[in-house]
Amino acid sequence: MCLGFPGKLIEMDDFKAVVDIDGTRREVSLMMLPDEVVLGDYVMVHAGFAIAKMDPDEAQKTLEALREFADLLDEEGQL
Amino acid sequence: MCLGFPGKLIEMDDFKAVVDIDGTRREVSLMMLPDEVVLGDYVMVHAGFAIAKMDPDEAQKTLEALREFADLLDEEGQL
Amino acid sequence: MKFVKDFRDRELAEKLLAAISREADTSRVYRFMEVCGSHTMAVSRFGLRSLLPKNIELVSGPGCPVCVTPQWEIDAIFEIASREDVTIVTFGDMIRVPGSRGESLQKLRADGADIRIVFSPLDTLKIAEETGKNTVFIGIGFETTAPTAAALAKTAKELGTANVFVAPFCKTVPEVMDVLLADETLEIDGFLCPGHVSVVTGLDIYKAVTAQKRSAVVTGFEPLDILSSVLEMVRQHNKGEYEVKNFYTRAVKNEGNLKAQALLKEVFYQADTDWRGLGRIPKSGLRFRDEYQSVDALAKFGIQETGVTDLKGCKCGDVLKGKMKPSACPMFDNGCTPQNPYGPCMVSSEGSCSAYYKYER
Amino acid sequence: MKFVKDFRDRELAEKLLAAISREADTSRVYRFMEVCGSHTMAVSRFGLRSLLPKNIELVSGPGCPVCVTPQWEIDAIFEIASREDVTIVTFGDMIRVPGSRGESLQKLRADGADIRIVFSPLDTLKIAEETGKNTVFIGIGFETTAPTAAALAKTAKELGTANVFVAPFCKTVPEVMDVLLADETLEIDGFLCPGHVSVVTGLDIYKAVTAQKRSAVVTGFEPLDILSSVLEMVRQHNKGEYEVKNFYTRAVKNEGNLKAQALLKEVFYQADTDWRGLGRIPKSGLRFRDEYQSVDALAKFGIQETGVTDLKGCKCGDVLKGKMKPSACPMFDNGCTPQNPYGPCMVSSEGSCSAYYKYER
Amino acid sequence: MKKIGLAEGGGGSATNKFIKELFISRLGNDASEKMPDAAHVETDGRTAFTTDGFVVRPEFFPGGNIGKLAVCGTVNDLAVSGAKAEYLSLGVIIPEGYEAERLEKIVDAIAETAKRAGVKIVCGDTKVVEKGAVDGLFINTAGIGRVVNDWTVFENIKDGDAVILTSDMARHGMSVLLARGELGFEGNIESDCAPLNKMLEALHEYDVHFCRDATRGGVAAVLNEIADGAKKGFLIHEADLPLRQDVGNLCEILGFDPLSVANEGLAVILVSASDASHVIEKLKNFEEGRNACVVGFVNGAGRVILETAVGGRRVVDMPAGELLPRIC
Amino acid sequence: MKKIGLAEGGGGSATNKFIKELFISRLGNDASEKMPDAAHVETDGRTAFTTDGFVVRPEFFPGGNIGKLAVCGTVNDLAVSGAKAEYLSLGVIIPEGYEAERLEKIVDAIAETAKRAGVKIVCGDTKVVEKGAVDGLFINTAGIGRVVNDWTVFENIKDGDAVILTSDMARHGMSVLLARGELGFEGNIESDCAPLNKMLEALHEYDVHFCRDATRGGVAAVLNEIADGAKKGFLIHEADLPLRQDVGNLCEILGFDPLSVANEGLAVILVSASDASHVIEKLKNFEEGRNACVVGFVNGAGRVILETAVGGRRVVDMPAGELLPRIC
Ligand code: SF4
Ligand code: SF4
Ligand SMILES: [Mg+2]
Ligand SMILES: [Mg+2]
Ligand SMILES: [Mg+2]
Ligand SMILES: [Mg+2]
Ligand SMILES: [Mg+2]
Ligand SMILES: [Mg+2]
Ligand SMILES: [Mg+2]
Ligand SMILES: [Mg+2]
Ligand SMILES: [Mg+2]
Ligand SMILES: [Mg+2]
Repeated sequence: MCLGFPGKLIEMDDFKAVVDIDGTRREVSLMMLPDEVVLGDYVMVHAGFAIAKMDPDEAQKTLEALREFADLLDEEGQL
Repeated sequence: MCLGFPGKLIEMDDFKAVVDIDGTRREVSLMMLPDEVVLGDYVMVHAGFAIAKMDPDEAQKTLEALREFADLLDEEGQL
Repeated sequence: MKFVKDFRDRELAEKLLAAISREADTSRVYRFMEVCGSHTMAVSRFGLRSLLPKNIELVSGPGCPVCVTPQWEIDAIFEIASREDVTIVTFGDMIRVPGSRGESLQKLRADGADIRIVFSPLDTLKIAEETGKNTVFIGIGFETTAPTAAALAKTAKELGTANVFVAPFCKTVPEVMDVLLADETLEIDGFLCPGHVSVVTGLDIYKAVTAQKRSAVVTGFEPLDILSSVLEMVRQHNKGEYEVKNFYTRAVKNEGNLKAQALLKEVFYQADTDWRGLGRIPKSGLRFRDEYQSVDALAKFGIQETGVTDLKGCKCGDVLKGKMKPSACPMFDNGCTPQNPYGPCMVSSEGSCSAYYKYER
Repeated sequence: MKFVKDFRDRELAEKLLAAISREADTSRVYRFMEVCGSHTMAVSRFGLRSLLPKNIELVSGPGCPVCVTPQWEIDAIFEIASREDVTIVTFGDMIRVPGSRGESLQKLRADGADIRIVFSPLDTLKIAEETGKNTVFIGIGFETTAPTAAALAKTAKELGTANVFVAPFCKTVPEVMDVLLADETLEIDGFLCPGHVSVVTGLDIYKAVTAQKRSAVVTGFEPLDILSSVLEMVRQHNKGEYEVKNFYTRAVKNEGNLKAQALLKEVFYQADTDWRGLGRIPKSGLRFRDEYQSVDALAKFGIQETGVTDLKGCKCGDVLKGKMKPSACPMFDNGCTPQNPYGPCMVSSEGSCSAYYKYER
Repeated sequence: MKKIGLAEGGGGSATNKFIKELFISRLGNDASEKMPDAAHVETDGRTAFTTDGFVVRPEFFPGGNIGKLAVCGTVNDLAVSGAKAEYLSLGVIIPEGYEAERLEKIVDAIAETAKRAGVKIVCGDTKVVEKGAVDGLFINTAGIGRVVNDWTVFENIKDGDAVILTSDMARHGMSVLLARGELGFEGNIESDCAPLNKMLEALHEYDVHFCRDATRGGVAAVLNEIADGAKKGFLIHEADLPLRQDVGNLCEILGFDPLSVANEGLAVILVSASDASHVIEKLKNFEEGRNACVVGFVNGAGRVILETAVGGRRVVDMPAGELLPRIC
Repeated sequence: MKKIGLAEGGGGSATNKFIKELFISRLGNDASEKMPDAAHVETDGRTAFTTDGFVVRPEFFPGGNIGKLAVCGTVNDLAVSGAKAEYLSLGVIIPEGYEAERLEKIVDAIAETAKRAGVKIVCGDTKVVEKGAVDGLFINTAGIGRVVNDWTVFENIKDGDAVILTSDMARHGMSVLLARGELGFEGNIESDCAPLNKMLEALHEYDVHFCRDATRGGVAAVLNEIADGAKKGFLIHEADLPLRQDVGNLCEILGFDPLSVANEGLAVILVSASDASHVIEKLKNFEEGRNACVVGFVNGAGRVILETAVGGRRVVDMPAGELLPRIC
């Protein structure tokens, strides 16, 4: 449906930005991005548009939940 | 100045003709040709135009004159 | 890639799989649908199907835009592409899609049609300027991609560019989900809901699912996203409690992307449209509002809707509804292969049939 | 070829040569000019110079159209050729002619200019129809070729073709002969008069020659034509009796080709024009009459006569007047070769310098 | 700015001058200097013979150009077949109007790469074609060399053989994709384009069962060709696949499988599992082999199976043709 | 009407299928069937190696097509160098959208000509390039063969050596010119395109001093190359030059010197005057040599001199490049 990738904002004006993905760069349009962003933020890019600001805290929370769940499994000795 | 070649008329209408040169053919324009011609006649072709009807009698006369002249030289023993 | 690598952790994946195995009731079958083709691709690419217990079936849904685009729209694209004065701009996905007479953009290009593959719809503007020809962007996709086509249309209109057009063939997810849910023969227990569509739409559109006692988990495209979502769905079913969950909070907000939603509303209206295999679905397609006539490829090239005339023998409809596995189609690997696709599900590399062919055959 | 083969008879040629040797007065030098470049080529190609007695010199005259076209006309052609919307149609002869900055149609073509080589000016019409671009035929030549350019102009005008133009750079023989004859330093005893120009003009134009006690023999391009004409000129000089002779009666009539003459008059008027090396010669060029403005490339592209600015160091002027042998030019084979011509006499393969380079060096 | 014209292709003095000044002066050697119709060289016993055409656009890309590629491609085809690359032919098709300086740079790269590979370019041909007939340079090279061992025999492949990749994957294809600029990405990916012959010649002390370079179609194509030809299967481990992070990311963004992307300095080598570590050690002595590693093993089945990073399994199929960037 | 697409060049299954079905099935032999990176063939001692690119337009012309030409050109270059032509490589560059049937005809011609010449096509390469990158097919062949004698040594040429042309001149160039149709002429001139190797191999019993085929630039180019390389001169007799009447006429009409027009089945052979008649006799045993004749002799001067039909003498210079039809 929609391939996307998280790119780091490394250049920006009001309408467009350049994102970096570990050394590869592309211009993206910001016209559809609802969130405030600053250089260094990550955005989800689809078809040349930033469609969402990526939320590192949420990513962290999700991962931590997974890890806690795994630890729980370990403790329960269920693996 | 002006390369030309004698081509034999093998097809013809009022404006253009096809000439044959020992098996090679080309369309030529007749719009500049002042002479009456029939199929089988030879025309001098320059840049795609028939510019003159070739006169076989004159060619013959010229050659005969040359040959007579040569015979004369032979007779005179001057060669 | 940041936000990606961590979600491919093998150890965590194995633990999730163990939990799924343990929690799944071996006396029953769980059938979950990946609504989104990119989920189908991810499942295949990471070999997740081979890891899941046999009684958990993942079936591919209607989320490959190329797959659900009806034949007449595809033929219309080819007709436009065949015009001398036209440049077609498209995503790579469309290149091999076969038309009703075996043609494709790939073949038309070989015949001389001017066809450009882009990463972004906005790239159309530069191409149009360079060629000076009528430049037609093929707008396919769902709510994630549709705003990017809308953005192109809006920009072209504002710039007053005279030679940029958009073919408005985008579709919307809620309406097709409604159709699936309305089908009483549909045996789907839950839906892996499309992460990037949800970035735009938000979560409300999935309420109808849980109302029907089916699970709905919005999630990302990495193994941990998918596996944790499967586990969640197994649990919901085991408990008999259904709730829309957002497992992709790093990207998806509850309300979605309001700016993108507004853009869609500004440029498009919801029209009844045809879906390959699913028929005509009310209000399921995005067509240009009157104000956008000047960039509408349908208006420019006088394209008439000719209705659904699907490919004979192709079981895409059943495949898309999750009623049939691709390998059960009589043409699968037998007149229909990724190299020589007969039906569109075999064309897009995320099409159900293609994914099955490549990774599961 | 009929009308050709017989005139290459080796035995007869040898007899003519013997007669020339015998009749030529060894105490004096006979200098005859081939007015026509095709005569120069024929002399070279058949190696006739190597067969004639040393005291009979054949010098090349102004009859290579490429050679006498002034620099500004050549530069004007290149300027037109460099335009994006133009196709240049030309005889092969023009392709290597160097401009004042070293460019040539060959180089412009390599840079992307659309340049077509044709056998007939009329071929321009088909090319213009195919490309749709402004299609400019480069009209160079003398009275033989000028009517063919006139025919193209007339046909294009009558057809109402909007994109066919002719650059009117043709020249006329009588006027340049007058200039040569008026030069008191000119040491030419007789003229081999151009056979095919004479087909059009007839014989009257050579009266001025014999009036000056120089011989004038109109002749063809085969060895026997040329050798018999040389013999005739030797004889006229030995006798001191000068008379215009037609040794090309198989093609040339006394009055010439009246139809072609009429065509020339209808389309062109005689204008003062510039000759490379010879300067401006009154009424020596053919420019379009007002009725032909619509096909006149000079009008279409606003070409201005910029006057004679000849190539520094090139002795073409003296070569053309028969005052200097090509090999006497300091640049000959020293910065000027057929592969890399500096002056135009080296460009056309019938140019005096090129012919010398290829066959006599 | 000097440009090549049709005269340079006409077969006369302009052609000879052009060939002598632009090519022979850079590539010349005893066999080619007098421009004979055919070069005469010394060979002995079995000879390897191969050819490839090079049409890459753009002609210059990070890590190389079409000239370097033309030497590497043919040298590598000789080397992976088990031969010592010795002599190359060079055919160049040039559009009228091509910049001489650009051509010189390409011929310089050819000369430099041939020198690095230790091969001689002993015969050649140039054709200049009319403007519009072609959009740039095409190069063909053919090569001959002495067969040391035959590494092309499917029958030598045994179950349990280790699969070695001599380099990380997909750099050439992604470098050229970036250089084309069409998709709007910029990056720092250099092609892996390199002559592998010196490195591969060092392996003749081992019992190499099979070798092939993974060019068009990538590693996936080579493995499938072998599976098809040898009626064998492979189990490959995704976690072991050498792949630079930026290269892998770009593949992912565009929806490419890096296994299907072209390389120009990567050979797939099959050796017995017991020889694998020695071979790897040897490969790592060479700059071109510093990322060499074992990525999997031959097994009896007829398919190429990938164990993914999370432990799942999937089929790696023969790439179907042109790689198409996906968005959906 | 089937057309070739980019997928056929992508290096995956479509490419393999295309190569197997269109090429290998027509050209196949032991060395090529398994499509190894390089073919391994038997050679012995000195080997001749040559390459040529073929870009002729139109691709089909009376007497042949680009495929036939591609085999003849390389086979002849091997043969005139004094070698026995044995193996050929085949590189084809195909524009996207090319008609499969047309390609099949060309490959059929390649197969047929290779068979006639007794050579094997043991390795090949195809590239499909984007529509618009090229206006038709380009072919490259390289060839190897066993050196029997070295006929490329300028030093072997002696004053007094007879100059033999194995065929009448200028047919290929004029045939293609007619086939292009651009100048509006029609005619019945067939290219002389033919493999000369069988005929030339029969000459190894004689002491051939030098041999070269007169392709681009014609006989004039070859004689001037020899004059230049050997520091010798030639006296050639126009009256003895083999030239078909229609070919000669067309040259004359367009202002070409037939000595400068391309041939594809004509070799220039230098032998001692005493061997000349035997060599001619041998050549006349072959269809391709039925018009063979002595046209002149080597002398000490450094130029190529033509004695014209009327007994005059002129220099035959190196052709300057592209042949341009003249009108004036
Ligand atoms: S296998 Fe092919 S024909 Fe069958 S459903 Fe899939 S796409 Fe349609
Ligand atoms: S040799 Fe060259 S520079 Fe000298 S007169 Fe002739 S054309 Fe001019
Ligand atoms: Mg999505
Ligand atoms: Mg004349
Ligand atoms: Mg040769
Ligand atoms: Mg190869
Ligand atoms: Mg290769
Ligand atoms: Mg060659
Ligand atoms: Mg290879
Ligand atoms: Mg060769
Ligand atoms: Mg050759
Ligand atoms: Mg190859």
